[in-house]
Amino acid sequence: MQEIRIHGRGGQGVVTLGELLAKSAIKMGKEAQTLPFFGVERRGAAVKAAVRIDDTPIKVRSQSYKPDYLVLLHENLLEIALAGGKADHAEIIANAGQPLPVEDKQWIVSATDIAIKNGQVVGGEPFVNVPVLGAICRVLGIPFEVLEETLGEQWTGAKLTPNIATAREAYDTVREVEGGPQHG
Amino acid sequence: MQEIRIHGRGGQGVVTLGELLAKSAIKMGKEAQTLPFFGVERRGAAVKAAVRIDDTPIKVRSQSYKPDYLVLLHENLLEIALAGGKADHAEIIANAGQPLPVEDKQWIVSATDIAIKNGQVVGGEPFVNVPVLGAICRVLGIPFEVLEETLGEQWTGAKLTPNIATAREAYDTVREVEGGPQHG
Amino acid sequence: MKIKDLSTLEYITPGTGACAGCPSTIGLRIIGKALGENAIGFLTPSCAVASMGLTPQTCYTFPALNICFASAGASAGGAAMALDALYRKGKLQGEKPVVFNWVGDGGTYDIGFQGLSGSAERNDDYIHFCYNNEAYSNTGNQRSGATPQFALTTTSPTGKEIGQKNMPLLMLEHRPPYVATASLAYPMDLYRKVEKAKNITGFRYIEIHMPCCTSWRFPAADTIKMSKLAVRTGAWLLWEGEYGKLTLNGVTASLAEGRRKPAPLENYLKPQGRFSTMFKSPDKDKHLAFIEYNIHRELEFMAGRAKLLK
Amino acid sequence: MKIKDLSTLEYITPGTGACAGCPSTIGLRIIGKALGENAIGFLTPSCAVASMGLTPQTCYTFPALNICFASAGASAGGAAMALDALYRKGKLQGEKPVVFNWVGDGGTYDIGFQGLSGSAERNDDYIHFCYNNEAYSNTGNQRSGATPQFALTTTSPTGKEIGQKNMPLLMLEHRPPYVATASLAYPMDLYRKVEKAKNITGFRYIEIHMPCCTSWRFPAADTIKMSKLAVRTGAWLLWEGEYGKLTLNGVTASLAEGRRKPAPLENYLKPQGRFSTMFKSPDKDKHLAFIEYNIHRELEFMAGRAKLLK
Amino acid sequence: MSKVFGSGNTACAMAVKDADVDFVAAYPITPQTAVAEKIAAYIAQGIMDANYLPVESEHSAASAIAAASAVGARVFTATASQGLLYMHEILHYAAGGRLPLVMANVNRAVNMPWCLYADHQDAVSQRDTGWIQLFAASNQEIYDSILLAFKVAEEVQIPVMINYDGFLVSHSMMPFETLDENKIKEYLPPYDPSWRLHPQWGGTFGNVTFSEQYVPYRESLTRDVKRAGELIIRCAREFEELTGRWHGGYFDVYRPEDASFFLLSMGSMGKEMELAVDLLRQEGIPAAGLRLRVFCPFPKEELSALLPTGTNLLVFDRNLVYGSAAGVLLQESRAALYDRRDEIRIAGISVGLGGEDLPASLLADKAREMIQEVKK
Amino acid sequence: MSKVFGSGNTACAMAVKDADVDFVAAYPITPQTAVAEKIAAYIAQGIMDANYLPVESEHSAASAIAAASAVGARVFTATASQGLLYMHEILHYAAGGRLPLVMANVNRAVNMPWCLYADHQDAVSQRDTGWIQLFAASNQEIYDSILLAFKVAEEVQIPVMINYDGFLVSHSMMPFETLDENKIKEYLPPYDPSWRLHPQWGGTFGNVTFSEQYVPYRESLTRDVKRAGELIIRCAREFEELTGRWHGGYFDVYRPEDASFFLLSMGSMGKEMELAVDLLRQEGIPAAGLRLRVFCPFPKEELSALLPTGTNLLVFDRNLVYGSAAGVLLQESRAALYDRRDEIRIAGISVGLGGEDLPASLLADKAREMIQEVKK
Amino acid sequence: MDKKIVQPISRPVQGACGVTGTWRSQRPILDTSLCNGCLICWLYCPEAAISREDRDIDFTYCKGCGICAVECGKKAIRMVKEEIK
Amino acid sequence: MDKKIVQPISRPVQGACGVTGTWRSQRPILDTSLCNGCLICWLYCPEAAISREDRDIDFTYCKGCGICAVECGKKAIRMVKEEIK
Ligand SMILES: Cc1ncc(C[n+]2csc(CCOP(=O)(O)OP(=O)(O)O)c2C)c(N)n1
Ligand SMILES: Cc1ncc(C[n+]2csc(CCOP(=O)(O)OP(=O)(O)O)c2C)c(N)n1
Ligand code: SF4
Ligand code: SF4
Ligand code: SF4
Ligand code: SF4
Ligand code: SF4
Ligand code: SF4
Ligand SMILES: [Mg+2]
Ligand SMILES: [Mg+2]
Repeated sequence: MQEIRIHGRGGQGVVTLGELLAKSAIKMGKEAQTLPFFGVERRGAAVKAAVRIDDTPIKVRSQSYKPDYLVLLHENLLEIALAGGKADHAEIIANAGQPLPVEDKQWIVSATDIAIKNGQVVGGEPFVNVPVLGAICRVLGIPFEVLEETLGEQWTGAKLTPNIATAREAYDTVREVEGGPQHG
Repeated sequence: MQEIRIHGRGGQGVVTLGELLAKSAIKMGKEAQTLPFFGVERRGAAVKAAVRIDDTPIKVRSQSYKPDYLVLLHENLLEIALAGGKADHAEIIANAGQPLPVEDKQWIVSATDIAIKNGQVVGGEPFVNVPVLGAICRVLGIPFEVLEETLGEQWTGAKLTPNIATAREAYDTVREVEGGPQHG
Repeated sequence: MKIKDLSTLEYITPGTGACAGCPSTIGLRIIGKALGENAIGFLTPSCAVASMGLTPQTCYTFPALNICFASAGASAGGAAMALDALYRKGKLQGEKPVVFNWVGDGGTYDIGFQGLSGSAERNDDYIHFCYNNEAYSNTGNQRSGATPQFALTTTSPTGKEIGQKNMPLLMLEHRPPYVATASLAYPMDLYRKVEKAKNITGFRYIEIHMPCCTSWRFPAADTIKMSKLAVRTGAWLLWEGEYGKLTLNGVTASLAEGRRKPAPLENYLKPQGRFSTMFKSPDKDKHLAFIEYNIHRELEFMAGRAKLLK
Repeated sequence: MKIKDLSTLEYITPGTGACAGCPSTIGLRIIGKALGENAIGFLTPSCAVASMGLTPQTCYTFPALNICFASAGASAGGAAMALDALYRKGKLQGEKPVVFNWVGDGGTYDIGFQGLSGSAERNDDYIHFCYNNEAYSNTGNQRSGATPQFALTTTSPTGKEIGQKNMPLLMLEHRPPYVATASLAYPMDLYRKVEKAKNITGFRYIEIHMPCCTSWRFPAADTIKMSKLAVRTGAWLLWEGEYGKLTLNGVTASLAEGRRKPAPLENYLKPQGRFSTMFKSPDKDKHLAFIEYNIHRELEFMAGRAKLLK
Repeated sequence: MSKVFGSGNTACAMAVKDADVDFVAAYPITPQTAVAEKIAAYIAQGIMDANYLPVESEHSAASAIAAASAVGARVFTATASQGLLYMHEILHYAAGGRLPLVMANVNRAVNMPWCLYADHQDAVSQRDTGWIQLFAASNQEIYDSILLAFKVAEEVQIPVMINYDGFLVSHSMMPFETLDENKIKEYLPPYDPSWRLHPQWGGTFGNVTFSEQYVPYRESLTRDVKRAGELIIRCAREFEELTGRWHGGYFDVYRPEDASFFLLSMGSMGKEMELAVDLLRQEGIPAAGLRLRVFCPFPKEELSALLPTGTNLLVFDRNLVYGSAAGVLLQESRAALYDRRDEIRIAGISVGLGGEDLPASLLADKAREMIQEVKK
Repeated sequence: MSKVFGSGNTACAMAVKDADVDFVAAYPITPQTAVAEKIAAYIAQGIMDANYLPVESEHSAASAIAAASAVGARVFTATASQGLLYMHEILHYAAGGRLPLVMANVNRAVNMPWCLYADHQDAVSQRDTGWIQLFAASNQEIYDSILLAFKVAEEVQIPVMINYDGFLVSHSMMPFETLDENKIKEYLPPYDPSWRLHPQWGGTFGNVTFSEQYVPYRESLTRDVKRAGELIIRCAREFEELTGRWHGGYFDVYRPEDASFFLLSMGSMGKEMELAVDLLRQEGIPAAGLRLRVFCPFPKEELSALLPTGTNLLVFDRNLVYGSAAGVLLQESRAALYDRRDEIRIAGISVGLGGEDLPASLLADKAREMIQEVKK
Repeated sequence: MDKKIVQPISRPVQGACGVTGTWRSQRPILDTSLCNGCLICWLYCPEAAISREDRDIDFTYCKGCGICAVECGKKAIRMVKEEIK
Repeated sequence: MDKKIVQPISRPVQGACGVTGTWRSQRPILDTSLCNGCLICWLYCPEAAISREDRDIDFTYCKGCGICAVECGKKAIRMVKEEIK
């Protein structure tokens, strides 16, 4: 089983990200489950959700303590995310411009820039969840066509195009990096 | 244990009658209990209550099926009263001008006349419960002084006098009679 | 329309459990003639339920459900909406029945108010009848939100400190399709209002004043007489309103316009045992004057209110 | 009284759980300055509770009890009466605290209405604040009795079919000692009303209009701007009433007297995402005109109502 | 101490008056109404110094006294049947909030259909709310239990419900003795809560929790409910010392000597059961009566301790566990006695629903049937 | 039949849509809200032909659907926690009145203090109301159970509550399959009540009774609650024949082969328990899982039948019987198994209150502790 | 499964609450010669005990409230003390 | 019996719901030279994050709602994009 825990802030579409990731996995013949965020989601407050992907029906109903992947919709959520626990072997996938100051295996993508570049900004907030989803799919080995199909079920027409564009760009540009310098 | 079941109509003061009887018994060093009427007491509708008198604390909490005395606030309640059951040896004490058409041992008193004569009428309804109480006390061997004391706790001054008068008159005039002719 | 033209349909059968002289059964008989056979009723715990007979017997001829005390608004609203769905979907055929509540002042002013207010806001499709005997009569005369000031009840043993709420006005200010007050003393006015309400869709409220000989303590024979006095003194006002537009009716209109002098208040209050303490009080005159003042103030207010929202 | 003269007392501490731009915490801050330190509050489930912190931490500095959703009227009424007994019997000494509710429109218009109506009828001794954000915001924006017509909520997904109930008017018609409406846009008017209410005994009701950026969908920065527009368009009316005597205040009075022209309604409604469907509808103009007509009708009505019961 | 002849409802109202209650909120319902009426009358007569709120529903009655308790007042309400059911949300609330409400519940059947007469379905369906529940069978026991209820509730800060059967006890008049003011003062100290909703105490009450915060409150509640059971016994003993009056501990036990059939029941039936025991003993059947006085917390260990090895428990329930032919006491008893190594046979039935009258002869008949059953 | 990936609340709402429900009344409460919202949306979109009443409280939601059911409509509501408690009076009413309401209850802790997360105190404290209660642990099971609930409720005319854990299931997205309209028609016939509140049927409903009249209604109710249990199994079998989908009968039994420790639980915990069983089996502990699906009527005989002589029952309760350290399932199990001649040892604990997370490792730890206990 | 569900349904009958004529302590007596057939008494009888056709009173159920006597504008009904039934 | 009852009482603290400054995506910047001290911003800040004395903003808790900037009649506060904290 693969367990992915996503950290973001209220308004960033964390739950939708989890849903789209799970749907993409299902399209690949997998079983999947998303775990909810517990609490009242205020814009700007830290929120999280988890996704589980497996080959057989998923029985787990408890929370995610040792995810295989930690996803950050913004690099400044690193501390909160680590505090929530992870597997020793966990990899981090982050919306970040530069390596995170931890030793874990990590993948970064400039999702904010990608969103802004593609005009995916509402009320001053760039839509980073779709590009980050693109990055996750790449890391998990989900073919882009599958992701494209998922996105096509969620949005249509003029709304779909920029989402595919940002997902694509992130899919293509996410890169594995060495852990950055640790803070004192 | 002595069990007395009283039958009357809503508005006639059946519950008060039971209470005053029980209190009089208690004054004689007895234990006593009244049993409530079950239901909504509409003026004119048939109602009933029971009194239990004993030498030791009373444990019975069930209804009165085989009372030792059946009391009727009006002779026209005979049928209803009999339908409610009574002990084989039961005696009947009734507000009636003439013997009741049953074979049971019976006591009658003209409580209505007594009430009217003493001006104990409100809204066209003569207060027959106090004279009937007088009759019961006589039959049960409760001295009139005891009853007088009970009445004195219930009413005072101008309200008390006619009540004592009607009770007294009934106490003195209640008489045992032979069962009257049976209806076809 | 005259009394002679009224339908022979009876909502009750003789041999009810109500007190002799009960206004509730009279009210049911009159509204039944207007509502007709294709109606279903909801009843909350009250004299109307306590006196309808022991299962499996009933003295009511209309189909009725005995519901919980706080449920009138939601239950009637739900039933009406469900019937609408059943007829629309073809699961029931024919003419959709009229839904109505027959509920006391306790079930209307107090424990049932929330549901009714919700219904009025949503414009649920039924007629709520409040039969207002100004007390919890069934449980033996406790104070309700409809009990008038100074009236004795077992929970206002020295007389109620404060006046009743003006429930019909509150319903009117919800601005539903129809709100009316009525009196047994003016049966054809009541009948007309029920007929009118019956032909309107949405939330309708009709409150009928119900002098109750038992709780108020007056002779049973005077039930209708007390009803009349309530209207003629101005203690009970007759009016109707649609979407908040108010019209005073009959005697009330005459009183408001000064075409008629109110009947002396004492005639109405004195025979009621529930005011005996007030009448014995050294402040009797002050209290009477205060009641009179309030009646006058309210009448004037309603007359003014009738000029708004034309 | 000027802003500068307001007390430094704060009912909240920084770091609340409310959305950025939340009107509720602003409201609490203002009323706190008027109520002062000797007050106890009752809170029903709502944003105000969800955002006050996890036990054992709170961002509210006043003593408060979180009660059940339908309980506001009875709980505050009971507490006030109990305090009265405790001080009378000498079980507590000093000055009796002021009792108040801080309750949303859901807890006021809907599930809490009955308790409040009962309190008003009995004249229970507390101040009920309704912070009216016109929706069940805490559960994610469902319709309430205060949601205006055409507004989208998750339970009125095509726009609410029917307008809100006029809750402040309904409370006024209970004729309690004090009823007022207020707006965050006129903080000193709000402050004055709270101070006034504080010095009255009996049932007092103050409803504060609370544009909620999250449920209404407008930028958080515009909370006060929307408050102002609501008053200036006439969509929200400012007034106060004592024992049913009504006085229009400030901008509302000017609008009613024609001394001021209402602000264009679109300025108020257009920025609110909850009206997006209406603005996209082919009937947009009809709907807007209808809202405008209703605003006008209500303003006229309230102006007329203010002339009654002088 | 004065001797009174009055109804169960009167006994209840007088105890409330004598307990120096500060605040009462109540709503009328048959057969409780007289309690609300009498308290209103005492206050009007000036013989009781309390405030009374004539609320518009039972949900409000419970909400009002819960809030009044939070500000530190001694509070009371009374209800029955539908009224109790309508309070259910607040019952949970008050127990969770550790508010020592005291309530009389005059047991009455629940609808549908409407029925005004005694059964225990109303009370037993509150068994999972965290309230302490006592059942009284005589007017004296009602009076004494109300005083005890305040003492227990306030010491452990858990609400207490005193149950007694509608009409059978509530409307039946019996003699009872009250307690003098000074003795009551000795027995029942003023309520001194650990916290009050008041500016002097400060703080907000009942904020949102995650399980980390929530669980400790539940754990302390369930622990203290258990403690409350022990406290009831201690307080009953104290009361006995003070007055000589004793109605039993967890159980009122009747003729346990050499008994092999223990007839378990609650409420008025439990008193009548003594007559049934007498009838059975006359026939040579070694019967005993166990009238349960403390329904919540259910006295598991104490029940077990009362039953010698090889005896039989016959349970009479005035309620139903739906899906079975018996009720809650049977279920609780079977659960309680599961761990007995030696065998105790148990049989149970549901009787007396909707006020079905239960004379001793009928109870004895039912006992005989159950004896056949357990002998099988 | 179409495959959906959605939350438990979505599964619930879709089943209601597919079941040809006529009338819905609901009031929002976390974590149920999405059910109310989605049904409102389906109706607005025209994909569901029903009327929806957005009531002002849960007492009203229940009152509205009860009346709607009386006129013959197929009805539904959903709630949670405080909402369920607030309906308590109407729950009794509907069961007594034999009105086949169907309700989803999204399990959440009850106050005080406030807590939004899963536990079963809300549902278990309704066990004495006469409702049938099912517990579902997956979104597929929710969808399927809602269809089954209508079939059972309407056939036996007793209301049915479907429970599932707040957030853990209500907000967790999982794949599930819906059922085609024609198959649903085959499975679920139109509601054909024995009586309707309607002029065509006539009569008044629920008049006052004395015990003579009252008792027969109670007796038939308790009998039919029992029948309903059997009916659930029959209907689940029928559903399996139609769809191949089977979630278990009274219990969902996991790895019972040669088991000597049976781990009993309800709701989402019961699914996670399978992983705990796997963990224990890996250690050589012969554990099995019993996920209770039918809480009311509690399947006494069936539980007994599942437990061979000499085995042990370990009960995990997500609720409390106050005064004890465990909950209702332990109590019901002990009561149910009292008559077993051979010995079954039982232990129980209360866990997961207020949403306390219950990973398999923790469940296995608790199981090991209980195994020590029963071995003593 | 047999679909017979026991529900508390009541059917209308005369005398659902008994022979309420026994409640009477006063008895209305109609003087047909004074009656103008206005039907006020019929409309107001709380027991529906007065015949619409001929104002005949059903003494099986008439409770003797006296409303008919008070309301009859023609004074065609008077109340007399009820003799033993 | 020990009288310690465990009750869910909460005490006021700053940051009861966390360091809400992290929620901010925009940051209010005060230009003191433009400020006339009218205190509108102080009164309207939903977080009580503006000092009454000097309008100093407590960025630990300011959520960046922007109300202060909109309501300041002097335009003494402007919102800028929040840089990484
Ligand atoms: C929840 C609940 N509370 C209380 C009662 C008791 N009760 C039954 S009838 C009644 C009074 C009804 O008063 P109202 O509605 O005015 O009708 P009336 O008795 O005056 O006809 C009361 C309090 C009840 N049945 N249910
Ligand atoms: C009895 C009950 N029903 C439902 C809820 C769920 N609930 C909690 S807050 C809320 C909405 C509150 O709305 P409102 O009073 O307007 O306050 P707001 O959320 O808008 O601040 C609801 C429905 C509850 N807590 N209790
Ligand atoms: S108490 Fe009043 S309303 Fe009730 S039955 Fe008697 S007369 Fe009618
Ligand atoms: S939803 Fe509205 S009322 Fe609730 S916290 Fe957010 S802004 Fe405030
Ligand atoms: S009211 Fe008088 S006149 Fe009119 S029909 Fe009756 S008896 Fe005849
Ligand atoms: S006395 Fe009353 S009950 Fe009898 S006929 Fe006249 S109105 Fe009817
Ligand atoms: S609102 Fe503007 S001018 Fe007024 S105090 Fe604040 S910053 Fe200064
Ligand atoms: S941006 Fe908002 S929270 Fe920050 S200081 Fe300004 S008003 Fe306060
Ligand atoms: Mg009434
Ligand atoms: Mg709101």
